Amino acid sequence: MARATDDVTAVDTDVAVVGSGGAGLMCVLHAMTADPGLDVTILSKGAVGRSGCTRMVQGGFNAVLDPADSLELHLRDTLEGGKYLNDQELAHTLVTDAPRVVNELETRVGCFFDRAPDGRIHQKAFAGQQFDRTVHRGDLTGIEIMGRLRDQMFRLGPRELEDVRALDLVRDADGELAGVTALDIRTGRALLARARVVVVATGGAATMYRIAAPAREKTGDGVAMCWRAGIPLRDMEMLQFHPTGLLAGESRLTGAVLEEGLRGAGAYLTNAAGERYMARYDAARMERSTRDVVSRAGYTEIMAGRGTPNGAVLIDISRLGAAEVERRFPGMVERTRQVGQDLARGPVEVSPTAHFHMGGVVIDRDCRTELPGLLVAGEDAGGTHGANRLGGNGVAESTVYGARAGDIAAAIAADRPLRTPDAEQVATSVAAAYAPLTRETGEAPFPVTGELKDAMWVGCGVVRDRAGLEECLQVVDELADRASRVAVAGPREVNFAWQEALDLRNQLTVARNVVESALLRTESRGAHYRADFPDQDDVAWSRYIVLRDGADPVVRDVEHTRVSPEVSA
Amino acid sequence: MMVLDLLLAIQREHDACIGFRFSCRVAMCGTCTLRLDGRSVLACQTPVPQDRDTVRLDPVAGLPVLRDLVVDTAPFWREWAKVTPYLVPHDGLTEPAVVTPDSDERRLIDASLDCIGCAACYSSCAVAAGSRDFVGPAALNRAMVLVADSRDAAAEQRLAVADGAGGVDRCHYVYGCSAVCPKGLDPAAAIRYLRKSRLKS
Amino acid sequence: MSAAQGVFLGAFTVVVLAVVGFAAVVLVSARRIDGGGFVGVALRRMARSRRERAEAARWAFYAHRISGFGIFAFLCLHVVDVSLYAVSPSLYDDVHALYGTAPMRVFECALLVAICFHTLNGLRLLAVDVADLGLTASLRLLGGVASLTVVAAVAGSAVILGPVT
Amino acid sequence: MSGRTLAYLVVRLTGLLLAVLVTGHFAVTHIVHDVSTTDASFVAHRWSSVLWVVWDGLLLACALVHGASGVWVAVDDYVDVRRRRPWRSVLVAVTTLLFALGAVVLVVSAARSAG
Repeated sequence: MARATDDVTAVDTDVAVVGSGGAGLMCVLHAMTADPGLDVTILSKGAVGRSGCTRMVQGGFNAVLDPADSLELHLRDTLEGGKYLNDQELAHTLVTDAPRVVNELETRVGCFFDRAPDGRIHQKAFAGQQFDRTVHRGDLTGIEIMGRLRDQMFRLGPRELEDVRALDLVRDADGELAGVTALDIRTGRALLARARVVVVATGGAATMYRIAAPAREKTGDGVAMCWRAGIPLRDMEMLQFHPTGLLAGESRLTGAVLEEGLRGAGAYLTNAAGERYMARYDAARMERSTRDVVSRAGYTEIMAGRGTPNGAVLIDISRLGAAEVERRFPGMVERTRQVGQDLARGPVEVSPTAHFHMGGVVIDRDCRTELPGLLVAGEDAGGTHGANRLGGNGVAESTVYGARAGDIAAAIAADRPLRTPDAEQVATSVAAAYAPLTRETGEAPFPVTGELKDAMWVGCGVVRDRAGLEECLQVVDELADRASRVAVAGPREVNFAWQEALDLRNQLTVARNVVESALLRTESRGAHYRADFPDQDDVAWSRYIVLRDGADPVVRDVEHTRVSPEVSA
Repeated sequence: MMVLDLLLAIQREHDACIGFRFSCRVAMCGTCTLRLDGRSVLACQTPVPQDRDTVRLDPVAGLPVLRDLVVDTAPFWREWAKVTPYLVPHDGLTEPAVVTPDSDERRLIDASLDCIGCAACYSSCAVAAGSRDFVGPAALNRAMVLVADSRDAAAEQRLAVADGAGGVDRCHYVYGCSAVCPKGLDPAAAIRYLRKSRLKS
Repeated sequence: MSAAQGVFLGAFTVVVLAVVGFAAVVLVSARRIDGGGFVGVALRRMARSRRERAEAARWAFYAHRISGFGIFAFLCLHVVDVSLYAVSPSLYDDVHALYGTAPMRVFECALLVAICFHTLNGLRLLAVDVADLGLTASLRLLGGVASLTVVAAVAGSAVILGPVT
Repeated sequence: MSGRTLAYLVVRLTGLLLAVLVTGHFAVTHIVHDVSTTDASFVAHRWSSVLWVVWDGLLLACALVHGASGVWVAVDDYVDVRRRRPWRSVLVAVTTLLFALGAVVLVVSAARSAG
């Protein structure tokens, strides 16, 4: 075991794509279409094309297709939703590329979206938008997109390293990007992918919360990797909560989203006393208020002890009649019945659930980062959504920026030589990965993960304040210390306890940045709500926070290059 | 409590390195497939039977086991790849095709989309004999979706695979596939459709 | 027992062994590969819920295969024993007398069951193809196949076994 | 039409015919008549009728084709792709031999019964 670090398999490739969700596969598709001779390697921690969250998209894909709609309107909706914290160039790129990408998905990738009665692509209404522009395939849009993208891989034939987790970006002696170290989960062997271009597209880190919606892979690997490589991150405090996550006790189903349509259809939210508490938070719109407001209201009720003994509020749509509920929300009814409740016949316990990380690596509109040769796409990147993401803009971001990353990767790969990574960096990275396995004694990673989730939920959740955040920061640091001493028994082949230990390290890195950034933003904006600074402060805080390893936080003005916010009093 | 929760509890409290896969835990990724008392199911969607003390869990059938419940899905995808599973757009497809929702084409395809590649049908297929060289229900379902698609120009090569040694003739209407599909698809009907298309061509 | 009868019984034993061997191959590979071979578990599953009844179609497949092979194997022997008629009618009578013995009559009942099931189930599979029957309808038909097989087998067996009881 | 599609049709058509031929044959020899009375004279009497000669000839041909096709498919399912050839050869040889034997016997016997 001690010799494990000497034993690193090397793979040389033109483009190494880390992650195989919507952004990752779209990147591969574009890179290999732009240059069929390109050698592209996918490193995927889970099953290729079947891990991550693009797969889990229910709602759909926002794109301007109808002549009556306009790009300006979509941009304005996106910026309004993001409370004007967005990088407007990124948001603008998103809305201008989205129609082209939908067209590509339909005519090249093979997606077959739902049709309107006239035979054209159907677009449905989604919260926060002035036009019905969400393209969808039933309420399983992600499966259609990812299934078809996965099939494109059989046409293109990139090198697929399945069950291979990327560890660290490594540089050569001159400090230039040389590739990425990785670990083959099946064999437990270390791997070094030397690459001309590295694309990071691993998805966000919302799983660091006790109640969370995303897939298990999403442990902030990409963001943590970039952080360790000294790349700046922005908007890390901006983590979106969905208001109605299922609460199912110890079951892993906890956090799974109950769709927004329920509230639209007239569901009531009540606390344990049976009171429709939304009257106290948004009397005009009640349950149909925006995600952030409804999340905050539910969280406040639960934290104030007005929730159920399980720490939940109740959603009740049964007054529509069981048959009607079953007809309109079959998937949701089944989901609740699985956990022993019944949406069609009575109230169901729900709680806000951590959903999406708006923050991430600082990129430009071509996915370039500060480090030449390193591209970041999808949820790993920050800035597109500002302080809040609109439903339907998530999968749009993944595919739009995945495609751009692929184009750019193909364009720049030829000009970048394959470099020899610094041996010491590789050895350090691999040794750190093997550390939990080589330790003789130490606690298991699972309790530490659990405590991190609890700490983040309580201290850096839907409602934050200075005292809570400071305490949370302290806990995160203590947990990081414990995490550096966890030990894992068993073989190195297919050992998921070991993988948990490595996930934990990344989650802690991202968590620390989220808390630190949340402490700095002394106002409330979008998903970030400070009980001690409950108002949005456009004078002091039309600015975004940039964090970088080993440097002090930097606060920069948001440039309103496309649209200026309507000045509010 | 779902089977997945049971596995996670075993991982936390009894055997930290037990091998099993999962990702989304809401029946969309299709990676947690296993056999509960012989039946191929998604661990995340299947309650632990409460009527007895022990249950039997096996890995997906017909695929090489890596460790415990973790299998290598490569053979499944190898078969899948045989049917040209991607759209081969015909010349001139530059705009999304106009297809009304009540057209025969859309109805046929609609019912067969949403495959999550979980391999439950493959696992449950009784043609799963020792020398499995049947392309399998999932792949044929995908083939059917594309054969029926007016945007596609490669129906002939897919029908050739369906008519080949590992094609539709290997199906004996055991209905294992249609019975276990966690998304309610009916691969047996897709196979039947391909048999019919073959007779016409 | 005449020499010809001895040869026939030897060949008959080979046929029975072949069928048993084939059945073993089918069931072992079922158990090894798709989990359908767990008899007790399968029965419990079929009793548990409607959806699990689809498991019956799997067992119908195994039964169809084994019965078909059994009939084919017996056919091979039967063609030869009937051919004795062309060689010498008395030799045919000598061997054929065995068919009237009680043990052979029991075998003939088994053959009847196999023929009934294989025929009816075969017609069911044909109906699936011709009429595009789905899982539910085909399972309903399978119920009919099973009941008809039982009725025909009981009635037929009574006739076949009548002379010896 | 490919050979495989043809085989698919043949199995189903012979199956349909056999549903009548086999059950008819079994009913006559075991149900209508007791099996102990189906001796050489019974056979002689039967094969003096053209209907039964045709019936048994069809039965022989259909049963062998249908049965051999079924076993052929079973070989595909249970034998590894590299080891199928010898099994198939045996299958084809046995079936052909039996068909030849049965056909000769039928013709010879029918001629004898008629003569």
